[in-house]
Amino acid sequence: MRMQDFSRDRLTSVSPDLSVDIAGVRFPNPVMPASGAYEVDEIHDNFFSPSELGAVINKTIFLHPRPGNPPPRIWETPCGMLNAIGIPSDGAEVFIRDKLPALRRLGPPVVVSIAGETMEEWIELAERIEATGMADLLELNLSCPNLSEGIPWSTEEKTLERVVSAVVSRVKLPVIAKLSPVVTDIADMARTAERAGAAALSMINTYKGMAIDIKKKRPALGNITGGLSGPAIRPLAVWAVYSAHEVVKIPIIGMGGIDGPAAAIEFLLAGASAVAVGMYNFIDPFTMKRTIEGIRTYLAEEGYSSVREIIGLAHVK
Amino acid sequence: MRMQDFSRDRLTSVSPDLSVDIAGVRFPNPVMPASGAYEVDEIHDNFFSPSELGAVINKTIFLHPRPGNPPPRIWETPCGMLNAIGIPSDGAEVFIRDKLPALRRLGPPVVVSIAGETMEEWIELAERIEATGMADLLELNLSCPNLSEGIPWSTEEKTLERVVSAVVSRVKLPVIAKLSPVVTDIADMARTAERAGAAALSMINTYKGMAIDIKKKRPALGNITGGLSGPAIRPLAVWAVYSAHEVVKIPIIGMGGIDGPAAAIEFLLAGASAVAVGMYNFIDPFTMKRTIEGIRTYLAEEGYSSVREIIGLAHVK
Amino acid sequence: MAVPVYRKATLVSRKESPRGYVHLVIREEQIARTAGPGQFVMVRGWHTGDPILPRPFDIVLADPLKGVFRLCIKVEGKGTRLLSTLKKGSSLYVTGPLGKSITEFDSAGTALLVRGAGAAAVVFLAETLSKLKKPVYTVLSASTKSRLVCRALLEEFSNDVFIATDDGTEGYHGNGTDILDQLIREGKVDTVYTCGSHRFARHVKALDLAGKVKGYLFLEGNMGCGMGDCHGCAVKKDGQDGYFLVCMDGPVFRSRSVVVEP
Amino acid sequence: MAVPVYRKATLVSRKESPRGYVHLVIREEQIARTAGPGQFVMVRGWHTGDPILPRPFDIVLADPLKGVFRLCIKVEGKGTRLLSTLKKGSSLYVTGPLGKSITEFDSAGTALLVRGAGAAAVVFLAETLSKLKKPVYTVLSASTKSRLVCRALLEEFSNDVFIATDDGTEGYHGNGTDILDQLIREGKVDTVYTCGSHRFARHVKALDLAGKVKGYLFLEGNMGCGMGDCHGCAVKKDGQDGYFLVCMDGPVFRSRSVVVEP
Ligand SMILES: Cc1cc2nc3c(=O)[nH]c(=O)nc-3n(C[C@H](O)[C@H](O)[C@H](O)COP(=O)(O)OP(=O)(O)OC[C@H]3O[C@@H](n4cnc5c(N)ncnc54)[C@H](O)[C@@H]3O)c2cc1C
Ligand SMILES: Cc1cc2nc3c(=O)[nH]c(=O)nc-3n(C[C@H](O)[C@H](O)[C@H](O)COP(=O)(O)OP(=O)(O)OC[C@H]3O[C@@H](n4cnc5c(N)ncnc54)[C@H](O)[C@@H]3O)c2cc1C
Ligand SMILES: Cc1cc2nc3c(=O)[nH]c(=O)nc-3n(C[C@H](O)[C@H](O)[C@H](O)COP(=O)(O)O)c2cc1C
Ligand SMILES: Cc1cc2nc3c(=O)[nH]c(=O)nc-3n(C[C@H](O)[C@H](O)[C@H](O)COP(=O)(O)O)c2cc1C
Ligand code: FES
Ligand code: FES
Repeated sequence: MRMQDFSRDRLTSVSPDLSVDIAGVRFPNPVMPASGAYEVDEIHDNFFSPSELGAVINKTIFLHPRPGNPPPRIWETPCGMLNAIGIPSDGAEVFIRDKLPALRRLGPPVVVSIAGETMEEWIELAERIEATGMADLLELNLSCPNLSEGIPWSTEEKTLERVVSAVVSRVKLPVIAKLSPVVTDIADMARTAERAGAAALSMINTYKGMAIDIKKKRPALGNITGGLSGPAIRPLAVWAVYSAHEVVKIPIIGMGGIDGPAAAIEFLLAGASAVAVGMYNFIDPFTMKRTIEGIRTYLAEEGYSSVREIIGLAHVK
Repeated sequence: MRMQDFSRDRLTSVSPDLSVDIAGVRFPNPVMPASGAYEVDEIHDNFFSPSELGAVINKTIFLHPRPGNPPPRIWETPCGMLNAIGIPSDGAEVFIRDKLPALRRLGPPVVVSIAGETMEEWIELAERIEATGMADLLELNLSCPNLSEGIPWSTEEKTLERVVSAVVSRVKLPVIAKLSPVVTDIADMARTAERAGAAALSMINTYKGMAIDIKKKRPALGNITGGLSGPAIRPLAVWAVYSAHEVVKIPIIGMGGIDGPAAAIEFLLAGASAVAVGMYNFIDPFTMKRTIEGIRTYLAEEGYSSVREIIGLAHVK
Repeated sequence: MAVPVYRKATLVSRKESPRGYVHLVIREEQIARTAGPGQFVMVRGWHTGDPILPRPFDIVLADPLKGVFRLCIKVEGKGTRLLSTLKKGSSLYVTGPLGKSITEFDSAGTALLVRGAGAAAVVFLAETLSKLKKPVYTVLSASTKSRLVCRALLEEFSNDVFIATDDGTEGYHGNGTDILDQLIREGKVDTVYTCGSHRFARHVKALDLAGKVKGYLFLEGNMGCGMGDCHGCAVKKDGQDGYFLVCMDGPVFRSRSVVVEP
Repeated sequence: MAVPVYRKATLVSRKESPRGYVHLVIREEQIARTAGPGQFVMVRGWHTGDPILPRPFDIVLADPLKGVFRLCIKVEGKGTRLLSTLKKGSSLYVTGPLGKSITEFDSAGTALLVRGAGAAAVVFLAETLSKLKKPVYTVLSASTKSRLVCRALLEEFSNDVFIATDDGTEGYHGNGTDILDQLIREGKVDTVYTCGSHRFARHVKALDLAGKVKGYLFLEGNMGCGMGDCHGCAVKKDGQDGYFLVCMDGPVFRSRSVVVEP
């Protein structure tokens, strides 16, 4: 009897700690949705409660309402999909009034994803979100490949530095810079964002790609090009995180093709402090829950007492 | 009777012409192997004859022998694979003596893929290949991501311009520049290569990526990073070709994830004048043959008399 | 509203009819119990790969007692080809019921104008209307006699089924819209649902705008998720800026509210 | 040399034994007719996706008359799990026979030192030797009695099978290499083939270098193609620079010619 009690105690004591620290904010576990790929509503609440997540996040909002792109907006590709949604947005006012309070009430830290079309918009939007007092972190989507306004903000070092430091200088909220992988060396961009004052990085947004409908002999997407996401891009995203981890000290939220615990663990070992699930939410709405549970099992089986012990462990010194 | 003869005539006359012109060299059809992913030997000859191909090509050779990278050299990823072969090479002498004559005897145009570790090597190797009189085209592999010597030659405009123009000024053979996609905007690189005198482009080589073996908690490849190929990258490669086709006049050989006729047709519609099959040769050794036949069927069904009619057709003007 | 579930379900039977269309009967009790007319499911009969996304299909009929529902799938590309080769007893992943269920049944007479796989979309509605003893007139169109889909089911639940074939191999030799117009002229129908043909959709919308009927369209669109996550399934609003999402705001739309593609 | 074919083949039977190992009998006449001991096939039981690459497996036995060959697959990861769930009658794509067939059989006595799935690699060789009336001594090792693989087949073709288990549940309680050393001391064997354990490989290589036996290793390696295209399956040469390719130069290597990983 005593033996059994003893072993039960031990089992309890080794149940691993999943919490991580992102820029001073404690995430109860390292798994969150990627912006734009998970809605918080009654439907999703019925699968599992979003309060079980490491953090919650909105689909990127702009200051002013936007309709998004004409269809077709998505197209399946091998182990991935292209999207050219174009970020339809209700604008800041509606978001702050209707959506943000609902996110706030869930429990996990709230990351608010924003994007500006001009430098002034970035600043105004950041300030307005901060003023609500309902956000824990601000994510700057510097990397959407579907905007007709030109190349993403984070594909050019000077522009990246300018927008990050402008926002950082105006708000006290920790700022996450979400980077585009469509660059020659993303580690340079990670370093630039850190230098400009970003408190964390989200890596990566989608890769620019396209498909052609060979029946119609035209680009498959209404917007011609789109962003590639899904398991297809995982090896590229893991490398992006790994290479950034070598040069920055700020925490990284890793994403790109995570479809379950094994993929999430790859990112953690590569140096991500947390991970986000995008496209795979569409395929299996339980992906994030499975991922949290699977990370816990992996840590227990491999004898770790905290997920923090495996962050960056794959780096060859 | 006459009616029948007549219709047979018509059928014959609409059997589509598959030949294309790459820098003044006639390819009997637009399908060739990608460098490093198909060997010409008795084994392969037994599947189908390499003389049926649009062109043949060797695995990139260097001037001097090289052993290649330590294993593991390959790792499977979703709809793709990473490789860090490191281009083992017998060196120019053995290649010219043993392998090149065998390629030459097959019939289709011979593309010789070369790479240099220094500017001098590029030039010496190009001159030695030209001197054999057995090559129709020279492909410069400016883009291998697995060399420890530094970043690929084609990820920096000045370097790319320097090496292409140096080779072009020394040889009469038409030069194909094989570009790396690991850049912010590959269309810039395509333009640079054209300006430097390249007679054609091969697009694209593999994307830099990595995987982590979560059992060993270490990078899965001996070389840490590798190049991603396979259907996973196809949407990125199609975009690369499409965007280059908008800015250059020289022909493009398109590749990246071609697994059969539909994928090949995507590249042709995007602006490639020929296509190359890499990784999929490993999975289905008949891929190139299936692709040639499938392109012919598509053209016939869609009512085209030559494959040249569909090159670049998807461009929205 | 019935909240959707995501479940591993079992294929209990499959049948091809006509050629190129497979009817799958799937056991998943909760979906069978809660589905309503107009709703759909997302189905995946493969693991991650190529194809990777689930595919949307209308629920043809649901049997809450037996715990099964039926799909009718036209074999088109990769995904439907794989689904069509599944054997009895196979597992598939299903999410549903999705989309808004049709809840207004107060029409005096309803016409269902359908073609091809579009016929699958309206069977559930026909059944519901027939249970409510509401008159249902179906115009079932196809290129030729052997391509008529869900004919027996529609005959079971409709007061009348009018066949129209492009080649005249059965029924009216010509356009199904002619029959619809005739039904309207006869005063039999004040409400029309259509699915499966852009031409039909344009025609119904014109009737709707002209105030001759209440017109409804079953819309499609490339879907990633079927539940509002991806914003992929956009359809342009008519008369105002912006887009509806087919999966959340539809899949059935009042015809005058949306832009019908040419 | 037999030139390999790439074919769609049929699974004619499957059996699990012991737990975690499936034996597949596959009908493909040309491979069955031309395969030799030491050769392998690349197998794919899925379409493009995840997994995508074919997987290499040794040919356990080939029956040229019946046109079938047998594999014994340890269920490890994605690919082997999918292969293990294939039902009788399923199609799979096979390329083979691949690699070099063993052609020297002039040893006075041959020992086969194997563990786990490694046992599958040597059955064909044991059969060949037994047909040639050459003495074969098999040392079959496992962690425990219930994990012994291909036991009945090896008993059929060996003069003697010695069992060694780590936990002593059957046979010798300890290391299989002890039994091998004993066989050598007794002068029964001058040639050793080993597969399935790095420890065994190191031991055999040491014996080979010491001039006590001719040692041979069945090597593995991450394979993309199995036929020399990808250069993925490299194994370091011993005593000279560079690499062999397991698929073209092997999979069976003289132990002294290659570097055995620690
Ligand atoms: C709400 C809804 C209900 C539907 N109900 C039915 C039904 O009951 N019976 C039926 O046969 N078909 C129905 N469809 C259409 C069906 O979903 C498509 O035919 C199917 O997705 C094609 O898949 P595929 O892999 O065979 O084709 P592919 O062309 O290989 O598919 C490639 C990609 O394009 C998308 N796609 C291609 N065509 C369509 C299309 N017409 N609609 C949406 N996505 C498409 C696929 O989702 C996939 O991502 C419905 C569609 C929607 C949106
Ligand atoms: C010549 C040869 C003969 C073999 N014969 C047999 C046999 O008869 N029976 C048997 O059970 N196994 C055999 N193996 C090992 C077998 O090929 C691997 O266990 C199998 O590929 C694992 O696939 P998976 O998808 O289950 O594992 P995963 O770990 O999911 O595979 C992931 C990737 O790693 C590669 N990989 C992983 N482990 C190995 C490995 N040990 N060897 C090669 N590639 C690997 C796979 O090819 C794949 O690309 C042989 C290997 C070789 C090279
Ligand atoms: C349909 C879709 C919509 C997206 N919308 C946004 C967005 O609004 N803001 C943003 O920062 N990223 C957006 N992304 C990118 C994802 O957040 C994520 O960075 C990317 O998809 C890679 O992750 P995945 O492979 O898991 O999908 C979107 C991705 C998809 C597939
Ligand atoms: C195993 C392997 C080896 C390769 N070796 C070379 C090489 O030697 N030279 C070269 O230019 N490209 C090499 N490549 C790149 C291919 O030629 C091709 O550009 C790339 O793989 C994309 O095509 P795919 O997706 O069809 O494989 C190699 C690719 C693979 C997978
Ligand atoms: S299908 Fe994803 S939002 Fe409608
Ligand atoms: S497996 Fe490709 S070369 Fe050996």
